[in-house]
Amino acid sequence: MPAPELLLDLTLGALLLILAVAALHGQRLYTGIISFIAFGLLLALVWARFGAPDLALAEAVIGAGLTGVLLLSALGRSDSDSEPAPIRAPARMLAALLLGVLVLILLLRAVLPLAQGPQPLPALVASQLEASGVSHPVTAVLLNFRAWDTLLELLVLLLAVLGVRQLRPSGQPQPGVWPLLQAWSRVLAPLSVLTAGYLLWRGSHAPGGAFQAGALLAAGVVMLRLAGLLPELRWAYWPLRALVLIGLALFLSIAAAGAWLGDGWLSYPPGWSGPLILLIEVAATLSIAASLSLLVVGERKELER
Amino acid sequence: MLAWLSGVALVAGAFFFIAGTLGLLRFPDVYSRLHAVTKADTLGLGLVVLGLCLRAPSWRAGLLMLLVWLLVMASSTTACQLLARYQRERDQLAEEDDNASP
Amino acid sequence: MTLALASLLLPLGTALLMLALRLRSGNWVIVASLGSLLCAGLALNQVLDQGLQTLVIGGWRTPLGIRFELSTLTALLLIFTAMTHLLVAIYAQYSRHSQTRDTDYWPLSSLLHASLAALWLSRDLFNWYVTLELLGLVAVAMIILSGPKAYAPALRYLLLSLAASLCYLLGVALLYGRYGVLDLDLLAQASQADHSTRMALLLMTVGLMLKAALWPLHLWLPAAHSSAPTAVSALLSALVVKGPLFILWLLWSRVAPLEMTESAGLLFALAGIVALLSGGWAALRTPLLKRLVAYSTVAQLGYALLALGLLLRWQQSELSVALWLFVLAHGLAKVSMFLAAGEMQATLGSRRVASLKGATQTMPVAMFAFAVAGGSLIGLPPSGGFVAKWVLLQPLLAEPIHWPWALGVLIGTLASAAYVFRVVALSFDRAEATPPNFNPDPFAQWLALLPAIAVWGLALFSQPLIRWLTEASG
Amino acid sequence: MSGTTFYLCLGVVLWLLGLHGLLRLQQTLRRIMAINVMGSSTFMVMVALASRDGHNDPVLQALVVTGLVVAVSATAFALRLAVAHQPRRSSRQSTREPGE
Repeated sequence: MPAPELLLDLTLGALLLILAVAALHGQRLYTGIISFIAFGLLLALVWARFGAPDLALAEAVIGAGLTGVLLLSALGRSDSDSEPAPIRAPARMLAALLLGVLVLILLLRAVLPLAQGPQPLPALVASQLEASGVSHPVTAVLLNFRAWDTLLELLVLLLAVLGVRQLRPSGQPQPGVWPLLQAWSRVLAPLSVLTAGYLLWRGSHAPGGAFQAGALLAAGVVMLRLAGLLPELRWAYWPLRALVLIGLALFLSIAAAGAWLGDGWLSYPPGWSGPLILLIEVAATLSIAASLSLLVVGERKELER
Repeated sequence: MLAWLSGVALVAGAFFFIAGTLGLLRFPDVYSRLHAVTKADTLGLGLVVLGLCLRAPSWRAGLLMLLVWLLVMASSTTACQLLARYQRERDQLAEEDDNASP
Repeated sequence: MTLALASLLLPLGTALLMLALRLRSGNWVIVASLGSLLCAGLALNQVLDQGLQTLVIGGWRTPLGIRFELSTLTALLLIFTAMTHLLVAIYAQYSRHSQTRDTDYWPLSSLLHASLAALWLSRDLFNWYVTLELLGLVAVAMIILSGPKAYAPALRYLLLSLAASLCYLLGVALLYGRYGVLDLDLLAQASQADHSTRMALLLMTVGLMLKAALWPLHLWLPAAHSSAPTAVSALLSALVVKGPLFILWLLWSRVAPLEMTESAGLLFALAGIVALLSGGWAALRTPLLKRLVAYSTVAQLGYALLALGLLLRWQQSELSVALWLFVLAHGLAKVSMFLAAGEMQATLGSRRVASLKGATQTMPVAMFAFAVAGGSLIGLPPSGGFVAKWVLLQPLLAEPIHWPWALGVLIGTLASAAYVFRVVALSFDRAEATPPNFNPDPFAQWLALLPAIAVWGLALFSQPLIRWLTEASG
Repeated sequence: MSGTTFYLCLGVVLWLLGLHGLLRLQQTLRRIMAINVMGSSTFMVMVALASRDGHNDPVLQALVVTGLVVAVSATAFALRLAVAHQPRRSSRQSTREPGE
């Protein structure tokens, strides 16, 4: 292993540790949240360093972007910035430390042998990639080999939206809108649509895909909404509901059609897998974008039943 | 020669980044912190992009980096202005409170 | 297999349809549950005819794809899930006191149904992680239907459930790193007793025990289950905690290497006994009715844990029959108890146990349902609970060395008898009966009685049931 | 020490840090962040495992993408629930109200 890479790893690792400690134990909650966002960004760097650009993209949009926005808005709406002082009994701290070290040793003993282990799946994926209809292996796993996971994942997203819908309103007034923000979001929103489309299209043969594209679109929608350029996102508005549900509905109908008319549950007819996967991805992108936007900027007033 | 130039630009960029971060940590109030962060970081990023452009394998990569720089510059300007305005509103509210309470 | 899939798809499709068209009538869910029940019954029939069935999703064989497996046990669990949903849906639609009117209860309960069906069918470790998350999210969303007072327990439940999922996920990652596969059967063939496997199983067990509220990780359950609307409490106690238990059972009885099961079995069995005692004690002491029923869930899960522990310790497959009989009997009895408790609580206008004074007079049917279901929890013959306990006790009584375990079961029985009789005895005190706030709703009370009768009917049905379960675990 | 081993260890350490935070911290937002740190470190272990012996394992990377979506949905729900759970206004808000 060449030295510069090790140096990079060590620096990244140290920074991640410091930021995680700062996020959890920093003096002020605000500082903690900012550290957490920086933690997410660095994590994206780590994924990129590991040659996982799909993850790096997703992490940067989600970990640093959407989660950060949610955390900050939660901070703005919540009560206090100060932490109730935790109990610092020395005996307890010592016991916790000992226990922590013990668990750490056990975990390390379990994890370290894994640096060499059997890996039958990558070769298998590579050999079946031809038949999957896409040429990017991660997309092939997500939407063909393990498509059932992805279908359920869309269901998880839908459930989160439904869960948020049950909450009573917290009555936060919309902050004032400034012209500069409006002007800048007018520039950024089309850019986010363009980039999302590019990511989606690219997903079939290179890193990118439905989730990253959807998250990016959602970021655009959230910004437009905050700038006051979009009307309230109401659940009662049927196109919005349709957008939230379309990914799941399309995925399910293709799966069911396969089960009753074709070769089996979730199997695509031969030769059709490429176009079908693209179709599912487009629908999923729209659903993910709509759901994430609802999760972030959906007030109860907007989610009126 | 080109490698030297790009090295100098990269080092200078890193220097401005560090200076900006120090300012963020050490300056007393929000306005001066914003000032430090946005100005120094924009300049720092510009220098880093310049340094990398000089090393870029193709025109396309260099152009993309320039685009990134432009985008970051514009959004950091917007963000800075939003933060400053928000802080001013808060300050005004606090002043009103101070006037009202005694 | 197609039938089992239909049993999964019907509620899922109904939920999507209801969300898209904003339908508010529970009749849709009742029809869907009925259809799903029918499909699950036919699926059971098919399994009995043709034996175990598997489906590789998308046509990709197992290390690459995900596998569904339909065994007799899976089919029974599908039937059980659909039946419970049907009963609770009828209650929620037609009871005057159901707090779920004009809410998103209907799509959510259908999604719960679908998530459970997906969990029962799947045999893939990572897919289970996603279904576990689904269960956790849908449970929390349903708890907060009862309004802001439920937010605190719901939030606590959500955070613990997330942490538990991450424990489980780390365990999955370790197993994948060690063996390179995610399918249950492939892991079962490959697994060896080394550090990585041990730690992975430990992490997954902690996560699953937290999600299934098995002692000592049960502390979130009473508050969360008792603050939910009545229909939701019934579903949560009867079904949701059983999902992680199913995974735990499969993991330990199939994947765990023999060297590890013996000591782990002892720990599970001891935890089961402690759960019986501490849950029973807490149920005896609590002043609130629904909390009493929730604590009784903690105690009754102790039986399942005990059966699992002894199964692992002695490698006797009859004990897994006992485990699943307990789960089925407890599920039905708990639906009945929660519905009866909710009905009495709403009619008498108080959440306290003390308000049940004289309930045999004011609400005889609901009280009868409570007592009948309680009888099954205690294990009075000839109820489903009795059959389960009988199957559990047989190997315990066979050899004198095992008698201490039988003593544990006996003490647990006494504890459950104590808390059931605490309620029943109070309700016979007709001297100063608590006057009801409203007219009692007779139909809802009869509905609450229905699962209680079903659990006693389970005993009549016990012979084929035991045979099928033996086939499934053999 | 190779990169994989390093990040495996780092992931385990971060996971414990998150767990400790979850058990010890009081504020809801901090606990949610602690859970997210746990999640990220689990993903780190998975990604480190994915890049053993030089080549990338697309299955593990796909699992992490799915896990990330699940984690973000749950986090968003938890954050909204946390906000709804404590609806009292900050001091700034309460000083504004009398003036209106």
